[in-house]
Amino acid sequence: MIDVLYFAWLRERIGLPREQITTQAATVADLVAELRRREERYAAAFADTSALRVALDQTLADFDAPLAGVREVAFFPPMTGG
Amino acid sequence: MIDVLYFAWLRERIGLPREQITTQAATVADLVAELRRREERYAAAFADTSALRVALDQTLADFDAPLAGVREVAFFPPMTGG
Amino acid sequence: MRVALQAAAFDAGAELTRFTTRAKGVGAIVSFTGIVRDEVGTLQALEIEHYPGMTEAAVTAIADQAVLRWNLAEVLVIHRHGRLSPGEAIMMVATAATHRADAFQAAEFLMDYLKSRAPFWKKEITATGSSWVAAKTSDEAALDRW
Amino acid sequence: MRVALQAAAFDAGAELTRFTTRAKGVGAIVSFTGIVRDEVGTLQALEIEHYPGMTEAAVTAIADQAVLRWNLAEVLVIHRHGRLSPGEAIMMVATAATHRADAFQAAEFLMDYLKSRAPFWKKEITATGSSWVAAKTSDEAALDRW
Repeated sequence: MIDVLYFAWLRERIGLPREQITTQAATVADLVAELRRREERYAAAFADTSALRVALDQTLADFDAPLAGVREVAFFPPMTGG
Repeated sequence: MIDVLYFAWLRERIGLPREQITTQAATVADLVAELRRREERYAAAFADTSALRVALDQTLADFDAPLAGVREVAFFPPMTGG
Repeated sequence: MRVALQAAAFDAGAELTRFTTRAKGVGAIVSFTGIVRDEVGTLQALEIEHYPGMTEAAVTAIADQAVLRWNLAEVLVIHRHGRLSPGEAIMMVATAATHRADAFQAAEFLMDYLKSRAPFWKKEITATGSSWVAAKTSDEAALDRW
Repeated sequence: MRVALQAAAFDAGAELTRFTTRAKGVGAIVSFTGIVRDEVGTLQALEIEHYPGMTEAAVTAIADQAVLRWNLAEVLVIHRHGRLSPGEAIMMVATAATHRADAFQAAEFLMDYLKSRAPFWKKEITATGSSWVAAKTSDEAALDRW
């Protein structure tokens, strides 16, 4: 069981800020592929992952990073702080 | 007749902040040569003009600048503001 | 070091005074204040979303890096989230060092990293709708200089 | 633009507040404060000599140049002269712009030029004597980047 969080327009497009997912996905990319297959709103939100960022347990990571031991995955667009 | 001003250690070495000088010097360098000949304290103060700066009528200038029309000449060490 | 993530407004001048008092013995203090700007005259508010938990860790890590890379006596980062009006301060950084080059460079480094590596997202609210601010490629490119 | 050459002390935080109020509509404000630093623990005072008349013209010319080169909405330069104690603010610059790069670069430009092109001279007073601060070659070299 993994917590999956969405922020900014990704949160709005998917329609929820977080959910718990039971997955066998080995990497972030595998998880994204799984989400895309779920429903059209996920497929649309994750259509272009080059426009997205991911954090594993609150640390920025790459889409090919392994999910073993990870408890929280967050997806979001590039940050616009400052 | 020209006003000649001295600042910082140059003022202290020469022993006065300003004086009026009647001179035929054509350039700043000529004026410096004239001052050096005056007295030992001037010769010492102006020994190394590469360590000095000059302003003509309150604008930074070079030592080969002409003095024609100039009313105020100021000599000082490199600035240390800020 | 002081890192503050808050919904509440702050007064950059008062913060600079407090920071200066804390940074004893330094010669140079640089501050940066980012302000909500109404570019086209239609902005009603800026909504800043963040990632509670990660935000504080990410901002602190960025400030730690600045302290490691430059000779800093003190660092301050304040960043707001929630709803802001045009003219309000969004965020502020301040750096204190013996020499001005360290203070300036560290402040610019902090800004560049806060822009693109701290989990904040801005949404502009106008009378006719709202839209997420897109990240600028120039902001991403700014990281290359460090 | 505000250029102030004064013997009186000033409060950098209060000045930043006033500056921010004046700089309406900008997105980025950078401030720099220079403080009298007691490097070896023996400094009693710093005496700053200046060239009345030329000082104001030179500082204003430097500020004018900054406004010409960068997209600035407001500029502030305060520089003190006379006798200062360790810990007191010597001078301050502030810049306000739409974008942070302009505000940062203009502030660094102002500092580099004020250091080496404005007619101020610093003398350090200790219990055992006094000595004029020598100009640093690094300060002169800093002008090359502009």
